[in-house]
Amino acid sequence: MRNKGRVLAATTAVFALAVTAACGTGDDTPKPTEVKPEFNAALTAVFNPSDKKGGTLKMAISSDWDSVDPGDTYYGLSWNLLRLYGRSLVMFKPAAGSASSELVPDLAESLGVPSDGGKTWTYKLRAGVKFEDGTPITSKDVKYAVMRSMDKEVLVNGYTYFNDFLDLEATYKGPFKDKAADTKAIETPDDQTIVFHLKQAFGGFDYFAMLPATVPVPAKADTGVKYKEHVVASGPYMFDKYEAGKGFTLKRNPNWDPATDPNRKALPDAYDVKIGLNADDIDNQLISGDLHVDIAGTGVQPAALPKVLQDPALKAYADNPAVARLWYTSINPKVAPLDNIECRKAVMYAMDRTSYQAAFGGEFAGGQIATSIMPPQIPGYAPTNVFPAGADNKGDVEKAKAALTACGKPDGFEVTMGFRAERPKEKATAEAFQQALAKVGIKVTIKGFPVGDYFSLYAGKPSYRNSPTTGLGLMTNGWGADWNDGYGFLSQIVDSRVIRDSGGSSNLSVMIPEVDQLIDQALAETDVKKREALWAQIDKRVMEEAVILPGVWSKALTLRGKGVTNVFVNEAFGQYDYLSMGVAQ
Amino acid sequence: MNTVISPRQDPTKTPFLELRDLKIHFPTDDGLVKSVDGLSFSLERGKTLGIVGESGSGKSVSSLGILGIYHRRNATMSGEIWLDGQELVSASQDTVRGLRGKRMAMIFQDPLSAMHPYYTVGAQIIEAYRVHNKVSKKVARKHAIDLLARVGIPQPDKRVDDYPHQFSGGMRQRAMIAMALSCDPELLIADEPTTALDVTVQAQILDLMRDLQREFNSALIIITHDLGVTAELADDVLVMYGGKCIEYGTATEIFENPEHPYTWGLLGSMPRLDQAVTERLLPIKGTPPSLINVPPGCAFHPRCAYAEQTGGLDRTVVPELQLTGTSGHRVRCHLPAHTRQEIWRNEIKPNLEGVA
Amino acid sequence: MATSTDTSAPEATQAPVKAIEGRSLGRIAWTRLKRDKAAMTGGVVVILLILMAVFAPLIVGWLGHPPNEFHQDNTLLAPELGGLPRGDFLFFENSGISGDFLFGLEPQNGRDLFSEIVYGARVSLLIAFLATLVSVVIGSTLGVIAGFFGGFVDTVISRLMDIFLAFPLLLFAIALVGVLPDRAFGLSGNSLRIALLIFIIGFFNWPYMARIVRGQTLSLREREFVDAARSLGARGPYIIVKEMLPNLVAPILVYATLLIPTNVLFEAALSFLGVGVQRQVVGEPGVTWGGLLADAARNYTVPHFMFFPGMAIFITVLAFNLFGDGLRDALDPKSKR
Amino acid sequence: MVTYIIRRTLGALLILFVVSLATFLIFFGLPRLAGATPETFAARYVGKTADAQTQQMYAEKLGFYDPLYEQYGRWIGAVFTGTEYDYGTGVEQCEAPCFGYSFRTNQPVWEDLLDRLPVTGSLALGASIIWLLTGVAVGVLSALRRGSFFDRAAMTGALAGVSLPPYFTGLMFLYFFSYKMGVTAPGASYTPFADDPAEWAYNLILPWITLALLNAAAYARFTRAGMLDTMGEDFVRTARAKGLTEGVVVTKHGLRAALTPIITIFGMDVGLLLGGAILTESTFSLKGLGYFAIDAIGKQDFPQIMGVTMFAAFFVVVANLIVDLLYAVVDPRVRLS
Repeated sequence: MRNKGRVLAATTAVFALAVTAACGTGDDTPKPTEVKPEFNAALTAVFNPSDKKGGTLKMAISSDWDSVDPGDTYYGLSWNLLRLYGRSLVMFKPAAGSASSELVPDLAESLGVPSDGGKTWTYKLRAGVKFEDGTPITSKDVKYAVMRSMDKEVLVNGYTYFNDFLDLEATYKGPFKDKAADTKAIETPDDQTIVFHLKQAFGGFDYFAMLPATVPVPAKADTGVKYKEHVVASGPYMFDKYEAGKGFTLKRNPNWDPATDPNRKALPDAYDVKIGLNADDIDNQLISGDLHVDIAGTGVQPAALPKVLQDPALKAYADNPAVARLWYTSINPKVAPLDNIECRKAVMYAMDRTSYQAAFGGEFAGGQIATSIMPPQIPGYAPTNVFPAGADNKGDVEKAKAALTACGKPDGFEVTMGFRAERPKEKATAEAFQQALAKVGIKVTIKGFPVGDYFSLYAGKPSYRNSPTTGLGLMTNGWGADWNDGYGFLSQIVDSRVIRDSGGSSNLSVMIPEVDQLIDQALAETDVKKREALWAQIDKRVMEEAVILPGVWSKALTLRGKGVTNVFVNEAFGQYDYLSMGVAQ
Repeated sequence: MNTVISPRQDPTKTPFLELRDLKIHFPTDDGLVKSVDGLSFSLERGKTLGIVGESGSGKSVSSLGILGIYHRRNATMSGEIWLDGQELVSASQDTVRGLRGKRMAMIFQDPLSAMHPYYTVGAQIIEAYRVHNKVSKKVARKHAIDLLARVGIPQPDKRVDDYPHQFSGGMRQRAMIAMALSCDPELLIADEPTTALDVTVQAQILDLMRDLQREFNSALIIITHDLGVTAELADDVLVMYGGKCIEYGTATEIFENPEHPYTWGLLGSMPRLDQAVTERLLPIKGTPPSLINVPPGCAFHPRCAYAEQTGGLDRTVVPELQLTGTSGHRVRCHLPAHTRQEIWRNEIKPNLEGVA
Repeated sequence: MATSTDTSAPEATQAPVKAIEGRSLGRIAWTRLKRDKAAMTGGVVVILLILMAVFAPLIVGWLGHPPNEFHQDNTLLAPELGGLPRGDFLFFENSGISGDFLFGLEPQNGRDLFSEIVYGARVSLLIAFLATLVSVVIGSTLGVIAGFFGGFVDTVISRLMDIFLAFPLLLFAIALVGVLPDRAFGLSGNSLRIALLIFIIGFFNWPYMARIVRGQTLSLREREFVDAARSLGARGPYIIVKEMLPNLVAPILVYATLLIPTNVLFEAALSFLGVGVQRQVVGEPGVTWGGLLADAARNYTVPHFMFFPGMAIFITVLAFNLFGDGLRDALDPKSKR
Repeated sequence: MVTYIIRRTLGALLILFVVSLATFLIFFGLPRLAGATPETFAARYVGKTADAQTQQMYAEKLGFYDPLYEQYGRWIGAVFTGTEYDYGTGVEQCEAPCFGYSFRTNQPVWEDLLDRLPVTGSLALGASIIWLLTGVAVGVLSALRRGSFFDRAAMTGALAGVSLPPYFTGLMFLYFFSYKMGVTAPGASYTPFADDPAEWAYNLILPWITLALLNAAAYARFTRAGMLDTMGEDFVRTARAKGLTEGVVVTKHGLRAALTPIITIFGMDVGLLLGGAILTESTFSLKGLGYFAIDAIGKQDFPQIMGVTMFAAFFVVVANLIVDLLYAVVDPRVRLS
């Protein structure tokens, strides 16, 4: 029955609704009020708002993400999803449009209270919040959660913000090495209060408090890397079944009290998450209504793309959200002749931006042609275009040639470009570079590297990328904001101090002392407006150095599952807000 | 076309087996292979016919033709085969199949390859019996054991469950004979029954076949390249060369008064126990003809030492199989009868018998 | 069975017989081969493919566009469809097939698929031929040694073959290409990659060749002329080179011809899995049919993109198979199947 | 018999040992020669943000500083005697056969492999049944009607079948049956048979047919050749001379003998397939052992690579053994000694 429904629906979307209603899974009976679907209807507003509880929300993804352990995950989709079962101190407001950029207290009563000029941050926990087993959540559970997440030897995935900013003792080992380990960098004067002490002032600490690492973990339930097999819930849902790499189900957490949680609607009775479905199959199931959400949130596959774009009935169920992610190319100033800024400028001018966009799948699936580093949805974004690539964005050959002459290489030069071999879009990008730069005589040799080794061994390792023999002048790269703010987006890719000889850094080409200084300035700045202006200035300064060639600001063509209520895109994640969706009853 | 029948056949009676101008041709990529090209003979029950010739002379093909193993799809057959008043060439395949194994059976050369390696000897005999006799497996098995005993296999109740490869060469041939005899056939064709065996075993098998033929009163055709075997068993002898009969007569006639140079050659290469090896073998020069490119005229002329004496006929005209003498002896040769007889008497015979 | 004539008899002197036997094995084989329409068709296609590879620049200059050139004009590609080519041809929807682009365009970058197919023949055939050569050299050397000397040597080589056949070869090939250094043996970039692919493909196929040659050698070893040579005091190497090798040429030739299509498929599979030759330098097309198919796999809704590279592989492999089968039948009529 | 099995088992273990050693050297030794250090190995498994110190600690934890033979010894020791695994807050006993824990996901490799086995097993089962039945049937009919229109059509088709790369046919199937007609699943999301047999088959039908097509063609050729050989055997002539009906002659005598080598090849093919059908699984994104292997190699997850290679080699070796034992059952002439 289900297959027939799916197949038919996939073929003709017009019939899809009727078929799904007729032979769907039974729990989506006809809706009392039809909401007319429209393209981008969930982009800035809530589509099909509802407060009806019940039903099972069905989600799927084609490949697994790092972990469901809040202390060991670095995927946006995972941060989006884990809010169902975990509560961090602070969260982005689950609201449509730009309202979602606002931080609101979650486990904490209010946003952090800075003292000591921004070096100390204090949070008070809400009263009456309990774990799934009924144990009250205390500030010690939060402290333990942060401490364990800092042990990168066991929980390898994720960020090192706390490691880098907390004023940790030199001898601090972490709870896995030493069960009795403790630090004065985090204090818990009472069960409701938690105090963070930083090495340096940091105005944006609330963003850290938003990180899933602050989701409380009861120390006695912690099983290290195996904790993901049974995460202890603090949110409205708890794990029912968990099968590594295959999926899990969530059911209601009886010890979650809505009175303590103003942000969560908790509409469905259960969530069914399937991992490892075929990506094209997921698209088809979304179209037919067998599935509600593609958790990946990266948009439909190339197979479904033309279908969705051409068919108005299908397109009405699609949104085209922007993701705070930049696909770009690092121009390495340590490799001759790119050590000469004029030669770098030649690359900037010569590159055909439309073919960059095409490589990523065009306007809808790829994104908008980027003219600077920070995506527009980051607060403080100021439109700039330091190196306009001609009127039609297809490259400015005249200016490029002029730059080449200024560089002393009027006939061009040879350069090697690295990319991640398993990523077809980056491969296409590298080929686009070959094409575009050949027009001005720059001969590009492209070289694919394994994804797993790209940053650790090749492009990310200075000794490799800067070597005269193996040097990589151009390197494809991509960066998504950890959160939508200048620091969250820029710090890891423009601060020269994150570059390590051991490799692994995402900053491959930006080494500007002035920028490092500006970053320090921005960090200490507590005034939001001034801080945002500083980040914009940094963006422009890096662009002027011609060490980053921005490609596209990412967009995705995503499908809203049929029979889903209360859908909207959460700008903080650039995905549908998984916390707020419900199932039509 | 005159009928060619056995010298001992009463022309007024219908013979038990009679072939009339049998032709078996195989179309191949390289041309038409005329394996059997107009063969005629007859045979009565209780009598033995020896068909002699080198490999590729068409002797095996003719016997398989009698059994009806060739059919329209892989060969063109013409002529007539009469078995006890029934014509087989024009009969339906199913009719012939019903006769095969039941009224006419065959003993093959090299029993190791002729028996299925995956089935026990017993199973293969039982299968042969049960095709034509609706009996239970148990009865058939007993019959198989009896047969094995009759052909002289010790402990037949045990050996019946052995596989062919577990038998010795002679035993396998006995088992093969047992299989052929399973339905008491009236016509038994043995194709080189002793070639693969060593001399002492050969003699045993030949004795066995003679005994069995007497017992069953069947007509027996022995196909061999070895005139010695024929001498032991046959009443009549038919010599084949290039798909045709070139000499046909009673065994006595063929051995005493052979008239075809090829037959002389065969006699010359016949091993005799009373002569030393180097002396007794007078091999025929050259190789048997290709059945696609049969030499024009007399097929034997390229190898014939007397070809010049035919006045050129040897290369142009195919000689007829003509009666010679009075005892139904027939020869296919351009040489005048008296010349042949003279050569035999004066040149060949002394050479074969004398101590040179 | 009915045609069996004993051709090894030494006294064959008569004229008609001699006429048949006098022809050399090669002549007979050629006569048979000429009659085999399928094999001849295969052979002609093989020759055409080789010509296509050799004269790729000419053909592309005449009928196509430079193989790496992008054609991203909005008149050719539809940005509103995510960069699919405009224009249908027969069942090839969104192919952009036209007189200008015979096989249509690649989605997104608009490269001329015809040119890529033509150039793809170069890599495919080069690797297939040379890898076969490697297999033949290793395989027949070890095969002859194993078959001729027998005993301990044979056991060791046969075991080695067993072990090789137990390996998940594709995995190893992928792994080996993966740890490829930037430059080695004075080669770098694609030349090094091609050399490595030739070596890997050739190296992993030798046991099949060795098995056949070993079997042939074993049976030859028992033949009279080898005994004769040996009784005349000839030594191992002499017998191998002078007596055995001429008799091994036919089977080696046949199986080498049949190994070529296998290697075409192997190379295409590696390229399909993303470890084949890459497009590295502008003007040096590193395009492969398998690589095109891998790209097409992500765009399987535009059939022309997978159809043409797939057919190129198919036709090449089929042509070699037809020719190889015919050659085998011609050289060894007994194995006619 | 018993000594034979023991001897063969020891031989199989030796082969597995050599395969494991070769795998280890290719994935661990070769990169070392190419300049990789313990830290660079570790860098693959720690997060992007890890500093040099973390890399060192991780390299220490995974034992990358130990000499290669020690690392190999540890690996093989774990396979036979199990090992302990420190997951942060405690130690878990990993029972033999322990293939260790993935460096990336920390999942026990053995469990991962057992997880993937049903996927590949389902693929192999369905496909092998299809290709065996169709291949043998077509081969037998072709042999019996040698030279007929059916024979020529079937053999041309079979030659085409073996010349088609499975990823090409797979993609074309996906385009027509899934995308255009919507009658099959797009790619394969595996559903366990026990959960929903219809869904299981629905998802696997295209991979089955793709894989079966290739092999059915090869089997048709084998079977036809085998049948032609056996139908020309003396024992078939004997069977006819007994007066058996043609049906009995063909099936009981001809086919019985012709099937024996087919069974051998079939056993080997299924063994090989159980290690993962890399190309078919990649084409349909079917997450079986082949896909797992490619993924493991791409991510350089050493314990997974070792595990899946050994798994694959194990199936080949076992299939080999079973085939030989089976041969002795089928063919009474074969003695195991």
